[in-house]
Formats: sequence, structure tokens, C-alpha cells
Amino acid sequence: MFKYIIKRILLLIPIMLGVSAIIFALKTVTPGDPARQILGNNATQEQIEEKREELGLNDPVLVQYVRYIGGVCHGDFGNSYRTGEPVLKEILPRLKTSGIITLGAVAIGAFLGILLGIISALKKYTWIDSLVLVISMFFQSVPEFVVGLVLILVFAVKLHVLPTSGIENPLGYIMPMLCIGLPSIANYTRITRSSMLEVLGEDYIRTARAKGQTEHNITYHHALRNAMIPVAQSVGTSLGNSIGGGMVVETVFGVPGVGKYIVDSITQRNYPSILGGALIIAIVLVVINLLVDIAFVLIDPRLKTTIIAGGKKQKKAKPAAA
Amino acid sequence: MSENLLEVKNLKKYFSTPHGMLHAVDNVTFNIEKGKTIGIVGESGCGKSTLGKTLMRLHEPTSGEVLYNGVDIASMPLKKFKKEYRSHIQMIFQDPYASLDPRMDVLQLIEEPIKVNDKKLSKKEVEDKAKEMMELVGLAKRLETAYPHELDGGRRQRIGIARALSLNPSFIVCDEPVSALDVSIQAQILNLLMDLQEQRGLTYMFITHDMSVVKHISDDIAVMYLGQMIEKCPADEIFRDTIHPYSQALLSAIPIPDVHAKHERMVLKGELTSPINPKPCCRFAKRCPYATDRCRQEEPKLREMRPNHLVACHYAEKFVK
Amino acid sequence: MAKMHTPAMEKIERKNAKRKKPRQITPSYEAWKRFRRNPTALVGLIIVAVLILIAIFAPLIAPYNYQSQDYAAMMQKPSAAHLFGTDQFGRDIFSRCIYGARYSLLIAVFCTLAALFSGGLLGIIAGYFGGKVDTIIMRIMDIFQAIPMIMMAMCIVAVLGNGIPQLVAAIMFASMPTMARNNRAAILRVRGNDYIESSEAIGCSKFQLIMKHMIPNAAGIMVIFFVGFLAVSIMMMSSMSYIGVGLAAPTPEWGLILNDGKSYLTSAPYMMFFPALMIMITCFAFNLMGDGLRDAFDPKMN
Amino acid sequence: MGERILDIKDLVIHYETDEEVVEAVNKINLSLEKGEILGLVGETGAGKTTTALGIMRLLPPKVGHVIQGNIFFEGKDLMECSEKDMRSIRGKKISMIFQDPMTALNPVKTVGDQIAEVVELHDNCSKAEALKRAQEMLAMVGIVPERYKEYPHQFSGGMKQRIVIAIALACEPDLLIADEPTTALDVTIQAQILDMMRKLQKEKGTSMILITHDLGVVAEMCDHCAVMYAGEIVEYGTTEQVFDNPKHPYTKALYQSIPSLDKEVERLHVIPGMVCDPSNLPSGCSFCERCTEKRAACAEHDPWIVNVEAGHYAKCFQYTPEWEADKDE
Repeated sequence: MFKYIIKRILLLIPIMLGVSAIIFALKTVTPGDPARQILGNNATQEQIEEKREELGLNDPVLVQYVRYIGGVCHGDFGNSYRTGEPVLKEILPRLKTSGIITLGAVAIGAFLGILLGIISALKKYTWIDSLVLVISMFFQSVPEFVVGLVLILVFAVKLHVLPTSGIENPLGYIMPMLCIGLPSIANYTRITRSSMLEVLGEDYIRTARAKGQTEHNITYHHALRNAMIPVAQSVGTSLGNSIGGGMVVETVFGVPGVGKYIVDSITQRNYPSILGGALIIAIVLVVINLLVDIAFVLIDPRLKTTIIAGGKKQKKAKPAAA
Repeated sequence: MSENLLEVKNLKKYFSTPHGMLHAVDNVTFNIEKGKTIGIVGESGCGKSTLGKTLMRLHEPTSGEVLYNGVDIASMPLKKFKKEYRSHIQMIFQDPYASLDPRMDVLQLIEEPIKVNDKKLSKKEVEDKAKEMMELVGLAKRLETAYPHELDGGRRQRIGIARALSLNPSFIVCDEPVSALDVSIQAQILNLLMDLQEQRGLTYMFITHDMSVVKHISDDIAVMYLGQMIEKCPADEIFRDTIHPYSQALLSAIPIPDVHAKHERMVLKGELTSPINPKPCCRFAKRCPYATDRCRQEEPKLREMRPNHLVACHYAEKFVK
Repeated sequence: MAKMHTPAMEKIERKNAKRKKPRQITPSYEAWKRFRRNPTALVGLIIVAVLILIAIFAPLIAPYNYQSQDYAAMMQKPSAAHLFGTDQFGRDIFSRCIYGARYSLLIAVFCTLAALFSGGLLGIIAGYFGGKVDTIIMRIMDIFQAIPMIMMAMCIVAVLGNGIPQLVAAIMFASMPTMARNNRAAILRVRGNDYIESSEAIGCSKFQLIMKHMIPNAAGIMVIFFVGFLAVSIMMMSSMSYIGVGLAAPTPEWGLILNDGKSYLTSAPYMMFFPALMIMITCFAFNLMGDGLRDAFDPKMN
Repeated sequence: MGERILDIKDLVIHYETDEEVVEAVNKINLSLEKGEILGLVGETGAGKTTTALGIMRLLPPKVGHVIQGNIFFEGKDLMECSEKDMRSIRGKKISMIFQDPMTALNPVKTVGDQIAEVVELHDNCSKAEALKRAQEMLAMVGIVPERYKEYPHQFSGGMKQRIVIAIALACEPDLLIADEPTTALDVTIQAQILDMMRKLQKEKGTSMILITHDLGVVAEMCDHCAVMYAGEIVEYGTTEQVFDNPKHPYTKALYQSIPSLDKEVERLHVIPGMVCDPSNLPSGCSFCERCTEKRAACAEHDPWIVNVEAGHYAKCFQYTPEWEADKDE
């Protein structure tokens, strides 16, 4: 198990290299001179040349890239073009804000989604099932920022119970969480429903019925845990979407989180900040996916053997069967 | 004695798994005479299907030779094999429900191999040939436009047979062709296969786990255990004079549909393990009631105990009646 | 006779009596039959059809030109003259929304096609060839996937600049990993079937296997991705336009119309209400349809 | 004559969907005496499993319907029982073993828990006692009791079927229904499982219904034998009667179509045609189309069950007095 975790963490390295390479590539093809961007339009040619030298922009791209990677290894993600502050110092406090919002959103989405999914699986093919489906699908069809606008209009402008923007007031977290969480309900609902229905059709459910077990216990003791396996698997992917949604929502609500920081940096073409943000998001995603995978092992004992035995999921060695 | 159509020499097929090398087919040697049927029996996981697919080059052999009319088809480049020998060696698959593309109708399914292998034929010629094949395997004309999911298992298996036969092969690997079918349908397909063999001089390799079926259709029978061939003999001999303890156990385990049949049952302990990184020993030693230290340390070789009767057991002499 | 006759059988007999002649039951027809029985999916299909008609006949439906500014009628509330009201330049929001259908749907279709082709191709290659090819492609996709989709798209637009082709390229690149992954899974599912091996045995080449067996059999699943991704790309597009990265004004794309009304949220909410409604209805319809297709092509899931 | 434990009277079961009605079981009558083994043979779709699920009242909800009939178990009509009563019968009085051991066990629960579950449900005991009982059961079916903490995927197919049997026998039921218990297993494993089942059945005196398509298994295991075709029982008798002296044309044909191990046959006997569509049964005898001994009357009227000899019944016109009379004409 320990070996497996180490292996997964080592996998971070190529991903980080890849992500930084992609953004670096984007940076080099972007028109415009960062030095001019920092110094403004009034700067003289000499000042710009000096600045370029200082930033190392005159070196070949590869050298710049290697230097950057070297810096990252020491915790130096470069300095923001705009403020001149170290990127890491700017991002870290924002990470907490974004973290709270994203976790809250995932919790809302997963809780409501799984609940609705169970309900619709148990009431399959009834009007309740259709209603749940339509409701969750409706939320899936609304872009995060539109949910945000509606919430602002209702709770902030009309009812005055929640602040329009900012998080000075802890209540300010509520709307961003809902904005990201509600659209993700459908995903959980659908996976829970179909996986629940599949599990309820399995032979071992019939075995449990033949034992004389009550439907209630069959649903919650036998089926639910098995049905949660694919649902848990989807948390990882939906987290990526939530972080993406967070970028838009934080901008709409003016929340000082990583998402807004990256969006601002993109509009300002502030590449050190974009790079830093992207790398940190990548790290967070990989680590969370690792945690999700570890959680699986707790739900599904079959995985424990394969993980301990070979690390990777067992490849289908076709032939042994007749 | 007639000539050998196929000579298999030291054929090996290994698969690498996370747990080690899986010896699915290990050092198998046998011959098949022209126009005869060899039955391959064994329990699931003994490598009998892999053997068939390796002969077909659906799996690439790890090492060994397969001489088809004297030409080694196992080591030639896959491209050359596909071009020149694919149509000579064909296969009938186990599951007639899964082995037909659900999006094609019966005629399309049977036309496919003809079209793929002879691009020069006109549309009409292909269709005529396919219709001829349908008639040959006993599929009614009205089924031409039916889809596989509308047909029962027996008819689907007839499509599978027509597909294989449409290329005029001389050798057919039948991979459990009747095990997914009910007894009454099974008899229809077995009769069809035997009729076709007579008409067209086909040579079969018949893979199955059903002893009564294999005895009915085969001339020779080979018993496999964990990737190795442990006994090979003429079909009628295996039920009279089995030599290898495993073959004896296998035979005695078959329930006989006769209330008065009283036979000694030899119930084996334990179950088949998978042949991953096997040690040099008799692979049956773990379950064999007669196993000695020699069996656990030394791998037995196939020896000819009687004319045409080969056994891989150190103590074969002891079991000869 | 011994056999029972029950009300349920009578019902079916009545139904059969009405039916004129037995139809050829192809797998696609079965899927259509399942789709047709699903009321929510049909609603989705109808809405999509109406939206397509609106997009085609936009010039006939829209009462005003979507660009013409009327300084005499700025910031008007919805009325008979301006169904959805007017914006700060006096442009008719109804006309802009109608034309928006054209832009949004067309761009979404382009994005989805591009994503499906690029990602689909990679997925098919990875899924069919397996082994090293698969590992290399999928590891690269892992790297791309570590960057959230919308961030990737925004970065690309930031490099290429605002505009329709740029946006299509951005969404295509950003969605490539997801598309590749989904298509790979679809191909793997088909590849596991015995009929692929059986066709290989009768001499089909790899190319024939892919074209004649795998893609037709995976097509159902791919159509589901297609419809689902239409909704995703419309939402992504509008989110980006709303933030200001994506399309350039005065394109009447729904997200951009929303962006125009941003500053008037409290004073003139109707300016944002209608374009938002259009986005919601469109995505809702695509999602309903996609869900119906999922049930139709994959009856085992229910 | 012993005491009757199970009595099925005129049972009719249909599967109803929007598209069609499948007449899975058509008016079958069947009885089982205490301590005996009844073999239920037939091909795919003959209605064997449906009958068993009907007895357990576990037919798929909304689709499977018992149209008419009674099932008396120890004198009580199961059709009249409430769902709650049924639950106290399932697992305790009647147990069932399903075909595929690979999927019959819950993958995320230990095997000990799965055996203990049924004990806890019915025997009113603590978790610890139930687990102890589970270990005893494991020992009984030939598995090291210490393995109770392991999960199903750690066992092989034959072992899993042993565990399934342990679950079924944990509460010492009066009736055990085994639905193709060895079909998914290899012959050598099948021999082990059948051996064990026979031994346990003798020890406990459990009555048993053994569903199978393998005539060999029936010959070895069963006291009585019922042959099913298209949802009907076409022949019933002691195993000796049915095997030595088959009366129904279907049973006869079935024997001839199996390749024999000890006799040399050139060609197999073939039953022409195929099983009739259960959603569209003919009005006459269901086997009539494939029958080699049929006459005009067979297609028109459904035959009734005829007592051919003591305790031996066949559903065929040729054993009625009218048949002989008809022949003379």
C-alpha cells in the first residue's frame, strides 16, 4: 500500500512537467512582450532590454523552461508580472478560500445527487423517477454563472439576506458553493441511479432476498456500498469540473480565490501567475484523485489485493479462461 | 496411414501477467491427419482455447512450429500468413450469441469473409456464393435479411459455420461450438459438422469440455491439463483404457444418464490452479492421489505406451490395464 | 385448451391487430423504438428541432437587425414592440437572441465535431492498438486533463485572441482528453466482443475491423457523447464570453448578450433573463435528448 | 407413502411486458415428499427456474405474475402468505442455490458475514453466535473455518459454490431448491459439489428440488424426476421409470440426441425444429410440431396428463384409450 502511494506521488512529476510545458509553450507563442507589459507603454527601449535580460527572456526557451523547473523544485514559482510579488505567496492564501468553496460545492452536489439517485433508482419508472431526472437535468443545463446571477438577484438584491459579492462575511461562501454544486447534481444522480439499478439486478441481491432479508436492509446494507464504487470514481473527474466552474463563479462573485486569480492572470497574460496556478491545481487534482483511489480500497476489498500485488489494475489476461 | 495435415511441434504460448508468466500452452506437440478430427478436452483454464487461437495466429505463438502441409505457419510473417493461409485455417466460435456482429444481417455476415478475401468478385458472385453457403448449412432462404438477435442459438451457430466454410478451408478449429446450445440443438449441429466433414474432406480440431460430445465426433482425443498435453490416444481407447490418473478422474466425474450405471467415482481434491511460473514438476501432482516425490520434482515426458497412445506420467506402466 | 388468457395478453393482441405489417427489426430501429417511448427525450428532440428551425429562419423571425442600434429606444422593458426589451444601445434583445441561436448552435456543432474528430481519433487509435500506443496517448491525455477544461480553453483564447475559429480551436483542444478517454472506453467495450475476433479470423484487416465493426457498433455511444457535448460546449462558450474571453462583440452569442447586460443586473434584469433562458432551454433540450439516447442505445443500463 | 412437504397445484406464471406476454409456466402440478430429491429437467426456457422463483415468491417484480394456482408448503398456501411471512420462510424453511457462484456472493462483504447474516435473521441470536455458526458451516462444506474473514474474490469458483451452499443450509431448511448448482463448474469440481450435496442431504434429511439440464446429474442424484417442456411438465415418475421406460416422445427423443459414452452411434438422433415461442404457444400440444408420433388430434387439442403406470405420468394422447381406437380407423 505504501509503495503504491509513493508510486502515485512519483507520477506527479511527469504530469507537472507536462502541464508546465504546455503553459510554457502557450507563453512563447503569445504575441507581445512581457517586459513591455510590466513596464508599461512609456518605457524606453533600453529599460525594456534591461528588463528582458533580468527576466531571462533573451535566453532560448528551453533554458528558460529548465530554469523555471529548477525554481519550482525550490518552491519558487516566479514573480507575478503585474505585482512583482512571488506567485506562491499570492496563491497560497487564495488556495484556502477556493478549497472551502470547492469542497462545499462537491459536498452539496454529491449529497443531493446521491440522494436523488437513490430515490429515483428505488422508484424507477414512476413519475418520481422522471421528476428527479428532469430536475437534476435542469440544473445540469444551467451554466454556473447563470445560477450565480439568479442567486444574486434573489437573495442579495431582492431579499437582502446574503452579500452580493466578496467573502468578508462568511455568508458570502454560500452562493458560490451552490453555484458550483447545483449543476454537478445531475452527474451524481445519473451515476448513482444506474449503478444502483445495476447492483439491484445482481445475483447476490437475489441471494440476499432468498435469505429472507428485508428490502430495506438489502438496499442499504447490500446494494448501496457496491453501488457507491462507480460514484466515488466519478468524484475525481467532477472535482476537475468544479475547479473549472470555480474559476467562473469566483469571477462572478468577486471572491479572491485561485480561480479568479487565474482568470485575471489570463486576461492580463500574466504567465508566471497562470503557470503557478495551473501547477498548483494539477497538484491538488492528483492528490485528491489519489485520496479517492485510497478510499476505494476501503469500499471495495477486491482492489486491495490487486494494488498490493501489482500496483496497477490487473490487465485482462484474456486467455486463461477456456 | 494417411498424411499429416498439421504437425504441431513444441508450441508455446505465454502471457505476461502482473503475477508472472502465464504458461497457457506449454510445449505441446501433436499431429492431425488429413480428414480426421482431433478432440481437445480439458477443464476451463487448461489452455485448450488458447491452443486453437494460437494455431489460427489470433494469438502470436511464443515459440514452436506449426507445419501445415509441411510449411511452418507459426513463424512466417503475420502478413504472409494472412494473405496465403488465413483461408485454409478457419475457426468456429464458442458463443454464437457474441461472435456475430449485431449490426449485420445473415446475408451480410456470410458475405463478409467472401468479400474480404477475394476483392475481385462481383457483387452478384459474392451474393450467390453466400446463398450457396446458406443452403449448405441449412439456413432457410427467408432468413437472409434476419438479424442474429432474432435467431436461436442453433441457427446462429449455422451462420458461424457458414462464415468459416465460405473460404473453403481445409482445417477448422471448432472452439466449443455446441457448449452454449441445448441438447436437442447440439445434436443438429454435431450432425451438420460430421456431414460437412464427409462431403468436403475437412479436418477438425474440436475443442470441448464435454467428454460424450468429443468421443462422438473425434478420431483422436488429447487431454490437456494446465497448458500441457498429458494424454493422447484414439477416441475409443480413452474410455476403455485411460492411462493418466487425471484422464481417469475426468472420465469418472462425468454423470452418466443411466440410473443403473454404477461406477467407481474418483473425486479429485482441490482445484485447477493457474499455470503461472510453473516449477519443473508434474503439474497434476498436487491433485494426484498417486503422486510421489519424483512427480513433484521432475516433469514427465509424453511417452508412447501403446501404438498411438501417448501419456505423460512417470508411472504410466502402473496404470496400463 | 390449457393455456391461460389474461387481460395483459388481450391488450397486446389488440395492439398487434392495429399494427399493419411486421417491420424489419434492425438494431437501430430497436433503439429508435426505445427512444420514441421516452417522453422526456421526445420533448428534448422537439425543442432541438424548433431551435434549429429558429436558427435557419432567423432573418424571417427576427423583427430587427441584431446590430442596428436605436438610440430612441434604449433600455426598454419587454413590450409588444420589443418582446425581450432593448439593451443600452437600443438593440432589440429578442432579435439578438434569435440570431444568437444561429451563432451558438453553429459554433457548438463545430466545436463538438472538432472535438469528436480529434479526441475520437486519438481514442480509437489508443483503444484499438492498445499496448504502448495506448499508454503513450493516454499519459499525454492525463497531463492535459490535469488542467481544468475551461482554464485550458481560456488560455488558448488568450493566446490566439477572440474570435469564432479561435474559440472552436480552444474548445477542441480543451476537450480532447475527455473525448479521447470516452471514445477509447467505447472502442474497448466493442473490442472485447467475440465478433471482433471472429471477423479477424475470417481475414479482416485492422482497418476493416475498425471501419466495419468497431465504429458502427460504437456509433451509438458516440452519438450520446456528441449530443451531451453540444450542451457542454454551449455552456463553456457562454461562460467564457461572459467573462470576456472568447468571442468579440457585437456577435450575438448568448453569453456575450449576457455580458452586455452585466452592469444592469439590478436595474434591468430582463436584459440578462432572456439570453440566460435561451442557454438553459437549449442545454436542457440537448441533455434530455442525450439521456434518451443513452437509454435507447444502452438498454442494459436500466 | 411419506409426508408431502410441497404441493404445487395448477400453477401458471406469465411474464408480462408492453411488448409481449411470455407464458413461462402453464398449469403445472407437482408434489414432493419429505426427504426426497426431485429432479426438474428441461432445456433453456422450459420454465424450470421460473417455477423455482415462483415457489420462493421471488419472481421479478412488475413483470413476473402468478396468474393462478396454489403452492402448499407444509400445508400452508404460499400464495396466501404476506410478504413478511414469506421473508421468515425464505432462508429458514426454504433455501435456494443459484446457478452462477461467481456472482451470487456480495463482493464487499466477508463470507463469514454473509453466512452469519442468514443465521442472525432467523435464529434470533447475537452476531458473535452467528459468526460461530458461520465457521461451523464453512467447516461442514469443507473450507477452513479461519477463512471466514476473507472476501469472495479470494475464493475459486468451486469454493464459492460451497459457500453458497453453506448459506443455504445454515438454518437447516426443510426444502432446498438448487437451480443448476454445478452448470458453471468443471466436471471434476461438479463431482466434488454433487458428492457433498448428496452427503449433506442424507445427513440432514432435507428435501430437495434439483433443477438441471444434465440428465446425467438427475440419474445420479434424484429419486423422482419431472421433465419440463415449454412451461409444462410432460413426464413425471421415479427416476428409474423415466430413465428406463420413457413414455413421452420428447423424453425419448432427448435421450437419443445425447451422444453416449459407452455406445457407438453413427449419427445422433435429431429433434427437428425448435422450441416453440413461449409468447405464442400453439393451441394443441406444444411439442406436436417436433413430434414424430403425432396425429391430427395433437395439433387441435392439448393433451392431458395420463397415468401410464403406478406413479408414472405422461402428458401425451398416445396413452389414452382413444389413441388405440383412433389407430384402428
